[in-house]
Amino acid sequence: MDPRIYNAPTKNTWCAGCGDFAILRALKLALAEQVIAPHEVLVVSGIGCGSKLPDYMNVNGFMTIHGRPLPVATGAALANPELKVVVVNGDGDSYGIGGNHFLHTCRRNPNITHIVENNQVYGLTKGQYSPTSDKGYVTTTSPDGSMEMALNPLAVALAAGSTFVARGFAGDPKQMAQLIVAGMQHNGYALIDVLQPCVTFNRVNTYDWYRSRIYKLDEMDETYDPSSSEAAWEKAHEWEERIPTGILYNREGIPTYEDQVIQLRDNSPLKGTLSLWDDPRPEQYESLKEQFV
Amino acid sequence: MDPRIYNAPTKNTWCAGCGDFAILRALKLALAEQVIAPHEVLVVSGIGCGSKLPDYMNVNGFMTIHGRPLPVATGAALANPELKVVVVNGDGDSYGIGGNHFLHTCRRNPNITHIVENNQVYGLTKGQYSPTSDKGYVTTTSPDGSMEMALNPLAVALAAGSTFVARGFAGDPKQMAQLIVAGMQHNGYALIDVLQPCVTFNRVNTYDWYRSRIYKLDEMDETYDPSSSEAAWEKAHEWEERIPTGILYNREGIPTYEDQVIQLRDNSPLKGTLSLWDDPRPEQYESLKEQFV
Amino acid sequence: MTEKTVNDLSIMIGGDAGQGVESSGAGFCLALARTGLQLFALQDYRSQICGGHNFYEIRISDRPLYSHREPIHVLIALTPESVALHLDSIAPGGAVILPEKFEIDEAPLKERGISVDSLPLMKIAEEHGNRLMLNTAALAATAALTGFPLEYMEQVIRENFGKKSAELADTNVAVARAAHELAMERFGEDFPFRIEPPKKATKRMLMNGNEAIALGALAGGCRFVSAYPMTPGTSIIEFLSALPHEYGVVAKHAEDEIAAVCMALGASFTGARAMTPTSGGGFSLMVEAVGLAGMTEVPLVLVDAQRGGPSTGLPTRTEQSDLLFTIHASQGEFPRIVTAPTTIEECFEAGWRAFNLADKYQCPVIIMTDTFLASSLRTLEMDAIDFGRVVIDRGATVKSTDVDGESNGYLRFRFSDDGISPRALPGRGTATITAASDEHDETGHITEDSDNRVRMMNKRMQKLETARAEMKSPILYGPKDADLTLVCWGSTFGACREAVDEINAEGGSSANVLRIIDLWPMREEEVREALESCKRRVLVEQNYTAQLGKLIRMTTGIEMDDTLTKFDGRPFSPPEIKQRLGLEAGSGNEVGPKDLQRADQEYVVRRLR
Amino acid sequence: MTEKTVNDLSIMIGGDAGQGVESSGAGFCLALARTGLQLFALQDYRSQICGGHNFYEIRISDRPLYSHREPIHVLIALTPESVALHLDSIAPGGAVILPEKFEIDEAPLKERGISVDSLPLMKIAEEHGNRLMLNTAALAATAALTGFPLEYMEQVIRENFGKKSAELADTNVAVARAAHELAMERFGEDFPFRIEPPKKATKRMLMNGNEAIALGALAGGCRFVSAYPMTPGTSIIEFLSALPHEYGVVAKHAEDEIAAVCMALGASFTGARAMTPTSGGGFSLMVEAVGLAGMTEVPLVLVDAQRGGPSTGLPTRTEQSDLLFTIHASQGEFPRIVTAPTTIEECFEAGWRAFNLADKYQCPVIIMTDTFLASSLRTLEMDAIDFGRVVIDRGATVKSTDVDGESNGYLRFRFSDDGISPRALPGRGTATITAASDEHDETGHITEDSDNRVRMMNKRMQKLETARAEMKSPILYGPKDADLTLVCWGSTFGACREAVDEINAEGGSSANVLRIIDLWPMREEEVREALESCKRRVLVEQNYTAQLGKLIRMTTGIEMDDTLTKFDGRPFSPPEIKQRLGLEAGSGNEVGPKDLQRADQEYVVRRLR
Ligand SMILES: Cc1ncc(C[n+]2csc(CCOP(=O)(O)OP(=O)(O)O)c2C)c(N)n1
Ligand SMILES: Cc1ncc(C[n+]2csc(CCOP(=O)(O)OP(=O)(O)O)c2C)c(N)n1
Ligand code: SF4
Ligand code: SF4
Ligand SMILES: [Mg+2]
Ligand SMILES: [Mg+2]
Repeated sequence: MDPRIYNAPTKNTWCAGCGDFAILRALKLALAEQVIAPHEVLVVSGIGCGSKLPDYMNVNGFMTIHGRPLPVATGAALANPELKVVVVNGDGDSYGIGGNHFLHTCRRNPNITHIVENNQVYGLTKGQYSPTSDKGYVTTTSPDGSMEMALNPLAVALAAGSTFVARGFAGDPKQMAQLIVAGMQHNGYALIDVLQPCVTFNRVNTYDWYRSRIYKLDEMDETYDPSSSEAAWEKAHEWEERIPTGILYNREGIPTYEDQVIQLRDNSPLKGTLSLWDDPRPEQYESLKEQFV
Repeated sequence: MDPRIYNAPTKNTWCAGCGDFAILRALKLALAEQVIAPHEVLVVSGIGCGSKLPDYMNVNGFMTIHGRPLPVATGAALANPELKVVVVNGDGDSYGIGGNHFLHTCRRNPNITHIVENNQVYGLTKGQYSPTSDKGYVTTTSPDGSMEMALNPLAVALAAGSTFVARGFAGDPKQMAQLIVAGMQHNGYALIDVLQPCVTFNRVNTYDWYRSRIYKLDEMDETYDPSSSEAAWEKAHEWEERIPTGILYNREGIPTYEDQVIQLRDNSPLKGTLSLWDDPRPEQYESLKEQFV
Repeated sequence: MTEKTVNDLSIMIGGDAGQGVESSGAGFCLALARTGLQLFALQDYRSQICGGHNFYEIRISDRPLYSHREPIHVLIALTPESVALHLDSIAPGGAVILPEKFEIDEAPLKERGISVDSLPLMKIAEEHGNRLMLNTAALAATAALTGFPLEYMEQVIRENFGKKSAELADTNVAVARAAHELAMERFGEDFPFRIEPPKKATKRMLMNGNEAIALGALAGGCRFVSAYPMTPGTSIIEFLSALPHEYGVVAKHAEDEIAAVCMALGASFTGARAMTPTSGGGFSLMVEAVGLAGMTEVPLVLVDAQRGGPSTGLPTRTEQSDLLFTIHASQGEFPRIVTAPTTIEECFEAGWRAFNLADKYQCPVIIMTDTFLASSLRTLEMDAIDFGRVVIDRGATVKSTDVDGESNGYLRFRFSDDGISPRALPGRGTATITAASDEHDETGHITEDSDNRVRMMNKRMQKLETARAEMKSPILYGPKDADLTLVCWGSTFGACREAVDEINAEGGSSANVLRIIDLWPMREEEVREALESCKRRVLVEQNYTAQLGKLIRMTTGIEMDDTLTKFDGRPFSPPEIKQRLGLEAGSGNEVGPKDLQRADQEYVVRRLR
Repeated sequence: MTEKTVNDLSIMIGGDAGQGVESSGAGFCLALARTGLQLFALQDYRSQICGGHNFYEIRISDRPLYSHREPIHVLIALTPESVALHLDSIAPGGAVILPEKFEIDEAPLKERGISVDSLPLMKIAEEHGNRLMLNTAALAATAALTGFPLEYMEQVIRENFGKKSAELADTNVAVARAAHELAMERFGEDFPFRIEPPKKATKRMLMNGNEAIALGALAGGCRFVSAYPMTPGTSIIEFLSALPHEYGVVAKHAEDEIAAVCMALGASFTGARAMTPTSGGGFSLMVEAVGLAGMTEVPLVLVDAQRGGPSTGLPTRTEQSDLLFTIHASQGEFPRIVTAPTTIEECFEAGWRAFNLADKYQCPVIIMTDTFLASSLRTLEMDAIDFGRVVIDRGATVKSTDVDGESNGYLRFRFSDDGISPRALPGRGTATITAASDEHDETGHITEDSDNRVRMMNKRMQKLETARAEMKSPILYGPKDADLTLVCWGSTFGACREAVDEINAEGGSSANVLRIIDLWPMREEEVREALESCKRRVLVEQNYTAQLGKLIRMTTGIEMDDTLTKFDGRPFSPPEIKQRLGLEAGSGNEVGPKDLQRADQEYVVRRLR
């Protein structure tokens, strides 16, 4: 499929050089490769620079509120399991204000691919530190350097039971596209944390900073076994000197949340609702009254 | 100190046999052992059966709202670092609705001891499943069994950077008291997750269920090294057959959040405020006007 | 005492939490209702699982009941505390049944002609079964006292316990029989308040407001419900979770209320009819997402089952104190609909109607109830829940691929005179749908353009005017011209209705009730007209600040003449309303003074502030 | 054109986000202010970091200014888009400066006597420095055009850039000089709108509302601030975070707004003066904790810097649409205080006064501002920020160990006539303090007792009445008897004030402004009296539903005669108010019609609904 089918007529407002461009491109490539039509996919985002991504695409898009795309996407995925649901949001949105949903989505395992635009900073609000900012990072709200240990999203995802954990880099849209394809093919929740340079506010974690540290897991060690949670745990903790990219963890065979919902087996809430539209069938409820007699 | 000093005249409303009684007792023992006067400690809780604990004690107590005791306690600890701050709340309060604060408190490392009354169920609302309910657990909101992987609070705490992670059991108040003392002596955030049978709503995870599985880490393996995060990660994942209690992880030497706040070095917001009371000293601000000229 | 009162009495069973007061009370209700008697039953409990006084109050009659009411005629006191607490609520000639000898001061009771009988019920329970069956014994004794045939009770016992084991049912029946026998011996047929099953047993349901909302929602096509447990909202998701799988209702207990409302919103975005029930504290957490639904025009049904506030407040008690909050909740301005059913029948209607309103006006719809309405049981005629009456109207939801061919892309937020834009669903046709919480243009894409902003605000807000046309008019109950009009909303209607009926029956002055069901947008002109023609307007509200009064004044300028408020978490009862209006009845149903007017409670009839 | 207007003009610099429009505009302001000129400066930007049109507007005068105002006299258009967007706002005789040749249609400008000059400013910037210095060049050219001496600009450039490197400062100065020289050659002294530094340079500050609130809070003893970034509230925590450590202010950027408000609450519980600033969306998330503060009587100061809603809305734009929300936010009923400063001076006062109110009434205090007030700069007299005037009153906070000896334990929630209970702090004496979000007794322990409930509600709510006595009365600006009274709150006062001054100066009809600063509890009687004596009451609000009007009607029953609302996110300006009142000035400051009344914007003067 031609990825241009996903182009929208809107004007992009990201800063020149922003890592988000590559993420947008990678998502289009990944969808095209899977031959998914624009109306078959729903991209849900929150609020932030990166969360504007759906505005720049021709797909079903829902730009929600700050920190809440995961539960909105979960509702959509449960109501219409035929939609391919992708969440795209920033590190603040995902791990800061949205942290609780992140935690519980990992263990819930809905069929959602979650791409985090992790620029280690709050872009849209002009440069405050984020949960993933490296300790000591100086911003307007951390003039003496941030004092919290940076959140390790991959480690938390593993601890919380995520069945697919990957890391991409905005300097490599091809690899990112592959990760997105793998995430979407994965049955269950897939986290793809993307190192995304913010050229305007993050003068520390730049393209060069990342480039000098990253390596591709699968290239470095062909025997790396992404089904091993121990290996993934270890890799998730590499950061200061060497930063692995690729699929750290991929465990198939675990049922998704949707798989377990008996009501979804040959139906979906959406279908139920749509059929009622023409055919309310009141008599089906009549017997329920007996439990009150 | 005589632990009866912490007794309150209020009437306790927990069900006979509830594990919360032992937690209350353990906390009193731990405070007495440390010779902490009632007015020196602040116990913050949320909402739930277990969160009523401060109502049953003679200490400074703040029963806040569901899921929020950690940030309330953090504010108190930052404003008056002299207070010994303890948080006591249920598993739903702590890991369900309060999950985001849990995640960020771990990496923030304030000087707070956090005791979770983990009965793997929502007690006060009459028995719905909680984040720590074992998968398949049947309740009114999970008639087909809960479909989410149970949250592993110890693993998440480790992943999120907690510097002290322990597990207690409500059948053993002595050990629990020791854990609380250790947690309070620890410089930084200390999580003590307590297996707390709910005799009314949790008919699966009973005293016997726990008793037949738990073992004490330090008794089992005298060489167990709680400063090793790998060891702790491994132990945190033991559950179905064998459940370790004791201190899984204890890493000293990491500065607390308070340690790093320069403004707190020879001052505290509280002291500042109290001194202003008598002596507002307006002239100290005068020079600030120059930055606007 | 020779004169007997038949089928006009209230029975209360009081004890400690954990003594099974509620479940046995509910069982007794079922036994009574099956005979064709009409009931109103109320439970009262504290926010604690064990310990603490609980009671269950059953009012019994031949005619339909709309409220609980004092006095009570039989008090089954499983604890001495029960006697002390309800002493003043017992009618002269009534009875107190004690399950063993308690140390209580019987003099004040005897003085008022109340009999106090301790029967060895605990002994009977232990002999024939076990201590837990005490409440069975007590209710069987009550049946004997009041002349209610034991057979109905036995049937319910067999049903309820038979599910678990036949043996359990047998022992319970044995306990009941023994207690009944003993009590028959003791009481004979002397007791003046009698229960007589009607000749013909009309089949009726026993239902509470939450169940009615859940049934209405189900019949209205609700297929997705997400919630975080919160009393008294929880039982809605619990009921829907327990439905047979065939109904296809997906129920999700979420990690918190923010997730709950967002999941419902996401499900609704795809086209499913979705709901999220909660109580005030949970609603507080949903506020931001309510604004998201307003801005992105996603239909969303919420239930706020109010309880005693502020904050955690009185978690198991009743109050109507969230009205102005729900109407104004969330930053900025957007249309929403707030409706408050006043009866269980109206709860059912609200359950399905809310989805039609949400779909037609593409906005949040909030159903407001309270602990009293949500959890009190009433006997309902079988056709009060009429699934055939349920209408499913999805408004401007576009069914198929109608919009696929639209040039320039599909305009999800197309400007229109009534403010409503045809809504296509994602994934159902080839059109793609974009929605944003930022201000957006007709396609849904973000824009800060000033002209577009003004037009979009006008479009969205116009929906409120369009909706106003189909909002319910205020309803007057009682004679058209009356000396006194009680103005109310929500559950207080039941007590107002009975109070007014009695006032009118007693002659002297006349009264009626004006109730407003659709509170936002309100039929302001009609409310104004209705109120302007009233002689004396008295607001009756279960809150402190008289919120409906404020709302009426804000929208119509009209001020009430008097205000009756109550905010101790206990529901209004008809005698209390009459007493506070200075219109006590001269009937035999008099009550002790302390029950209605405690000196220190300062239930002043206040001017509206 | 020979007649010159001196020191009465507006300059606008417009360009793309990322072109440094704001920082250079602010630098130019500083240069102007230092000469003793009075300024009002406004920035306008979109919710995006790069791309998209931005502008900075500076109004310059000899006398104090309270609003921005159209028309503008000089437009520095860094992009062609800037010309297109502001075409209609330029005064006849004004000038447009272009930094290179743009493809624009100059005819409509020329028609209205506006000169359009493209100077090779980009070339100059590149030759003497680099492209980023274009705005320096443009402002230097503007200085030349208007006769403003370059030396003041140079000084500011040296200060601003000198911090980074002396070389950078030098190049910028070189760019400025070259541009100035070129422009002097081109323009000479022909331009009719001149800037002349006053003879005596009065020292003044340039400050915005957020800075004033932060300074007020600091002087008022605020030592703890927690927040989650949200425009336009963020700069308050940023300002306090940047203070030298000696001030001892602990500032915590939290994981979300729920944590932020809870941290402030926890800090305040221990006795620290604590604040949490946010905007409407963040406030939505704080709602539940606001109720917690209300119930547990913990002093808490919040700032809601409103922006365009609903939901994410217009994140960088101004609106006053949270009023009824903040007054009614959270389930249940409890006292709170809502105050909305109308000027930057009042922001300073609100900053410290809020803490006194919070301590005295032991309740949440919400300061409401909006984007316009929070971020517009104005020149302030040095004594407008008077730290000596700041009072610290901790109310009934008990200082020492006064309560240690209390028998029966310390009664944190002691019943009292005014509703206020002496508040001891945990850990400061030997008394232990208990607080609960559940209903509680005087000791703070949980109880569901009915009598206690009623007394506690009365006690808490009484605080609102006690507080009302010290709330600010409504303030009338202008002549006492006037044909027309503008009624407003918050930042719209600035534009109303100037509009009224002009109407009165022009003769014909007379006008005044009634502003209400303390909105909850309101001095209702005084508001009623003030309004009753008005001839024609016109509400001016920056929202859709006229919320102050609703509030006034709710509390006083009074309805406005007319309502001017505006909800496109752009602030009211004095000419717009006059124009919409049908009172356009006949002065030289006329503006094009499109700027004030766009046909499709439907700025109808509506009856209040
Ligand atoms: C409830 C709420 N709080 C705060 C904000 C303000 N806000 C908008 S985006 C943002 C953070 C952006 O950071 P991130 O999610 O990392 O996205 P980025 O801009 O870096 O891509 C914040 C705090 C908001 N919109 N809503
Ligand atoms: C915002 C909010 N949502 C829901 C509730 C209702 N609620 C009270 S306690 C509770 C859960 C209790 O579970 P847990 O925290 O595990 O404590 P436990 O009762 O088991 O000790 C809930 C959901 C509430 N009080 N506030
Ligand atoms: S501010 Fe940073 S994250 Fe935002 S668009 Fe610019 S470069 Fe990208
Ligand atoms: S319900 Fe469970 S947790 Fe609550 S008091 Fe009873 S036993 Fe304890
Ligand atoms: Mg970011
Ligand atoms: Mg629990």
